[in-house]
Amino acid sequence: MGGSTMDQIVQYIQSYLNTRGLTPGAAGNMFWVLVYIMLVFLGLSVAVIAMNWLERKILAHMQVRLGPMRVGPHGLLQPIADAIKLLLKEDIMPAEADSFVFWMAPLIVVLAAFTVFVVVPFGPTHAITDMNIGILFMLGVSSLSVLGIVMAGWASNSHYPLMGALRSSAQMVSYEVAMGLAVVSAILMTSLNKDGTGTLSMIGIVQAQQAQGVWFVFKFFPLGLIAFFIFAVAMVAETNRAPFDLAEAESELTAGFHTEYSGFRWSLFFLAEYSAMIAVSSIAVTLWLGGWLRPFPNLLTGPTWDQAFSYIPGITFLFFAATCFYNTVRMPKHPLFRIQTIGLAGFGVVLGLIGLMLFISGVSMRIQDIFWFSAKVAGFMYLYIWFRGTFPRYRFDQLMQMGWKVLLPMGLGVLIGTGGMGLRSEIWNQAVLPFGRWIWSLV
Amino acid sequence: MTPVATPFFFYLFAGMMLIGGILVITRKNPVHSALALIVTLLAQASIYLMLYAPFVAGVQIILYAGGIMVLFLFVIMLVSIERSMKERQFNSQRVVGIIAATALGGLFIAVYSKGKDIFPDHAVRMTAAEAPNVQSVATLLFGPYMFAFEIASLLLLVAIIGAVVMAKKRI
Amino acid sequence: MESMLHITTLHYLVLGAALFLLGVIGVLTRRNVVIVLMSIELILNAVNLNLVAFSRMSGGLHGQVFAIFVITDAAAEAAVGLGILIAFFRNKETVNIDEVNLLKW
Amino acid sequence: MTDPNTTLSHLDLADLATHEKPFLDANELVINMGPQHPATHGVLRVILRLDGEKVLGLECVIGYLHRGVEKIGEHRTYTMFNPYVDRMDYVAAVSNGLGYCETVEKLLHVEAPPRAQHVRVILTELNRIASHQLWLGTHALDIGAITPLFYTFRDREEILKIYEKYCGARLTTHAFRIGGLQYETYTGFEKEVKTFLNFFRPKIDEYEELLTTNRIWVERTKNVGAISAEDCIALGVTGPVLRASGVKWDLRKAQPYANYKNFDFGIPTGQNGDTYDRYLVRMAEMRQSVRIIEQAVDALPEGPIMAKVPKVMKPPVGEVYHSIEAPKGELGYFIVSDGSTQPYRVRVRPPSFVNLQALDLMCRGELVADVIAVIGTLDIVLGEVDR
Repeated sequence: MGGSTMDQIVQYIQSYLNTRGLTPGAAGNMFWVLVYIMLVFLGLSVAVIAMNWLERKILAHMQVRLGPMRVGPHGLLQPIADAIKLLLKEDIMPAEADSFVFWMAPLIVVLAAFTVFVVVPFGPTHAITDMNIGILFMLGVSSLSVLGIVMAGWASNSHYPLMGALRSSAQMVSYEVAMGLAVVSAILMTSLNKDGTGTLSMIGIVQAQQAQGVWFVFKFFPLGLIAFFIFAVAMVAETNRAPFDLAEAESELTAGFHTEYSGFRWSLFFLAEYSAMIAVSSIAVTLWLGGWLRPFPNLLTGPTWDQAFSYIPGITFLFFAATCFYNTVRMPKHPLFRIQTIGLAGFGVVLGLIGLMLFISGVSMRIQDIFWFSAKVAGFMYLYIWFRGTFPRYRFDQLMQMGWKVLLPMGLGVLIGTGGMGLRSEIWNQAVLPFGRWIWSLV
Repeated sequence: MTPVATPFFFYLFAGMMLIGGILVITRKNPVHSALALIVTLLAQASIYLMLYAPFVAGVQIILYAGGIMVLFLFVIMLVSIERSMKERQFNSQRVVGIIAATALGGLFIAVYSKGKDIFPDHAVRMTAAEAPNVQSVATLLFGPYMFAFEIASLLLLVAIIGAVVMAKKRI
Repeated sequence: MESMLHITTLHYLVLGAALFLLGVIGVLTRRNVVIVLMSIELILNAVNLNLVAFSRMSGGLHGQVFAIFVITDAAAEAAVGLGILIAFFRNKETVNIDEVNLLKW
Repeated sequence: MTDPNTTLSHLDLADLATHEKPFLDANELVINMGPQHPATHGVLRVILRLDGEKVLGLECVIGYLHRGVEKIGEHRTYTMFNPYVDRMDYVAAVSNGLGYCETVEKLLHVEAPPRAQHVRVILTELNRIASHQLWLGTHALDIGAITPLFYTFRDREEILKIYEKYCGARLTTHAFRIGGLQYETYTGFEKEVKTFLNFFRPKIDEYEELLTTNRIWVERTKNVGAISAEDCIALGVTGPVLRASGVKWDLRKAQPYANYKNFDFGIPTGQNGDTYDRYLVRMAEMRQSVRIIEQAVDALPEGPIMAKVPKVMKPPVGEVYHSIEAPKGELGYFIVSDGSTQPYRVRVRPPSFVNLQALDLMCRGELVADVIAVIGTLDIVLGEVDR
């Protein structure tokens, strides 16, 4: 009996592998759903840690300094040291705070930030699930994080957090409108096929780009580009990052809504901020930059090009490994640096092995989608850091003006323009030509 | 993509909704009430999903939980709630109100127990709702209900203007 | 017990009725305007639940479309209601609904 | 929202009671900014009365850094007091020393030799650049641009290196002595200063590239904290703040001291008196300082560096007021001598303290974020405000 149960379980697990082209959620296979959730969670945590280190290093190099150099070679272990520090720190709760709400707020923010990854498509089958309302779900759940921020600000029972929360909620609610309009114009583009039905499903959107043979950012040039620009601005505002970081404007409100938070709870906010950044970047990548599609999927077709592009992930990792080895050689030749040098070399070896693994044809075919998706998201992450290094901060009224008086009309215009371009033959045949004929008949 | 363990999730979300609803009307602090209402709304969104109405569920989350409730919280923070929290929470007609509500509840029970046979006895029918929900809703919304849709947009415009006129100090 | 495990339309209707009652009790008994407005939201949600359940029962999507209209209406109601609340609070410095009696004869 | 008044002391409550409260406006919010706040440049405490985010009025509470510098002056000899003045405006210590030394020299009726005068001008103008750099970095940081801070600190380091080589100290230099200089310039001083000038000139363009045409920077600073020339004069505001309002008043030209009259330089002015103009004026001042230093280095005369000053200074009975153009405005010293070795009274007219009085006027009707910008643009140093 036990053996047959075992067999059933194994069969259940294997049954998913036979369903080609379905996400585990769509196939309804609980085991693989859990595996995917674990993988996404793990990948996201690694991404946040890497992002933490990269932001410090890149920002530091933009600002003519070195950034973390002490913990591990080139500060590679700094995020881990920070995490340990934050976990060990005292968790302070203000005496007059509303303890339950204070306790709940970071959880809600983190939950909202992580839940959106349920529908993010890292590949045609590499998503936890594919929902009919995918993009709506993403926007909806990410808009829930504003609740956590408001709760945090209110529960702290202090003026600066309250003002930060009010600013933040007003900002997020108003930029959601512009964001939504930009998203709608991209969704409208998905409906430009033979049967005329679009889709809200994240996977469907990427497949529509594949079918139409163009990334939506280049579609109806420059309409797609403008919509993308609106979204790119709104998403920076949505995640409260510079130059829209008024909610946590250090010089004005000390730290905004999380002024009173410390230790682990604070680190939850930090985690949520970074995963929200990754989440909105994923939306942008999915909607406009072709999601998991490699560059030029329609132009450079054929097995040769497929083969060539499948080498790129491996080459990238080998390049990282080579960078590590180069810096290993450049390390100071002092006994005190011996451990760091060995560590850096070890890191390089690990990266190199990953790179070599990616050359195995089976692996490279499976990993490609994820690689291209992550590479595009990484580009957005660099953009975030770049913004932070370059721009001063907007003032609140200017921010609102930008949202309501610039982005919103632009979004409406793009939406109308996209609709008009999509229906241009119908408009020409059914409105302009008859009207012209009518005028002609009058003459 | 059929729902799994329907009874379990139904009772779970129904319980969340009812507990949330009770908390909404009993809490002293409006912020707590608002949070309880959010729990209710999210649980209701899940129930919409079980009823094969994903688009309504999405709208519920994005509009209700993400929009209207933020507005509520915003206003609660603008008005000072300190004083109202110290005051009596229920008004003088509370007894009459509860009696009236109980009578209404009795009416509901009577109607539902008399007429339970007209509802399908077992699990609800599988229907065309399995088809892509968003597209079908859109076809209805921009087809037969076009006029209602436009009226709704007009209503929203009126509401925007009304809210601005009401809340602005000097126009 | 059997009827407990088969979720029928009636279950949803009873849930909706219960939510409706909670909303009615809130509207009738609370003094805080904010909570009264939230109770109205509860009532609207109860109606929505019924609409969607009926739509599921009948197999069409008309109920869902109506639910969307109701949500739109709720948004408009909340905006205007909260606007009135702010105007009221600015004039009287209270959120007590019993003191909204200027038009009372 | 808790009662806003609970955060204030009884002193502030009494003060606030005198303010007229708008009729039935429940939205007034009093918040306390500082003394521990990242944007108040030290220990300034500002009590803001807000309507939403709009500033109805504000009050500065100062004195958290009071050390009694003026009183200390009465118990030290003239020579011993010299290092103390460095501790007032610690980012422009050299200017403070120049003002004090020249005041005492005026009292003693001595004049420093020309070489000393030239070196003084070089060091003081370098100090002006350093002070403006620090202002630029922190001001930009307050407005949210974090990068200029590191650029300015990188370049300010070069100036501090020159100071360190000249007198051994970087910040509180004590570079000058009454009657001249204690140290002859080190070998290669002129060359290093010139190297610095050549290094620094493109750096100003770099700062300007980051900010001057940056849309957000312009939006954040234009028409923010504007103050008219009349108001400036009525409040006694001096320095770049006054010049940005369009008044061409610079003590280096108006009442030439040291040997500024030998140098050719312009006085940059603005028109609107807003934060952006003050930014432009200070940037232009850095360029002018470079010009002055260049001329001074080229014309550096040979000769003694110290005038004949008695070992024990006993100035004649009398009083003297002398002021110089410090980076932040008019820095004046009023010294009363009773003929003994110690001054009878030392009174300092610090530019930061006087300029700070304009904060309330400049911030009314602006938003909270602008208060930060205005505090930054006033370029206050709390060591000087509180003394």
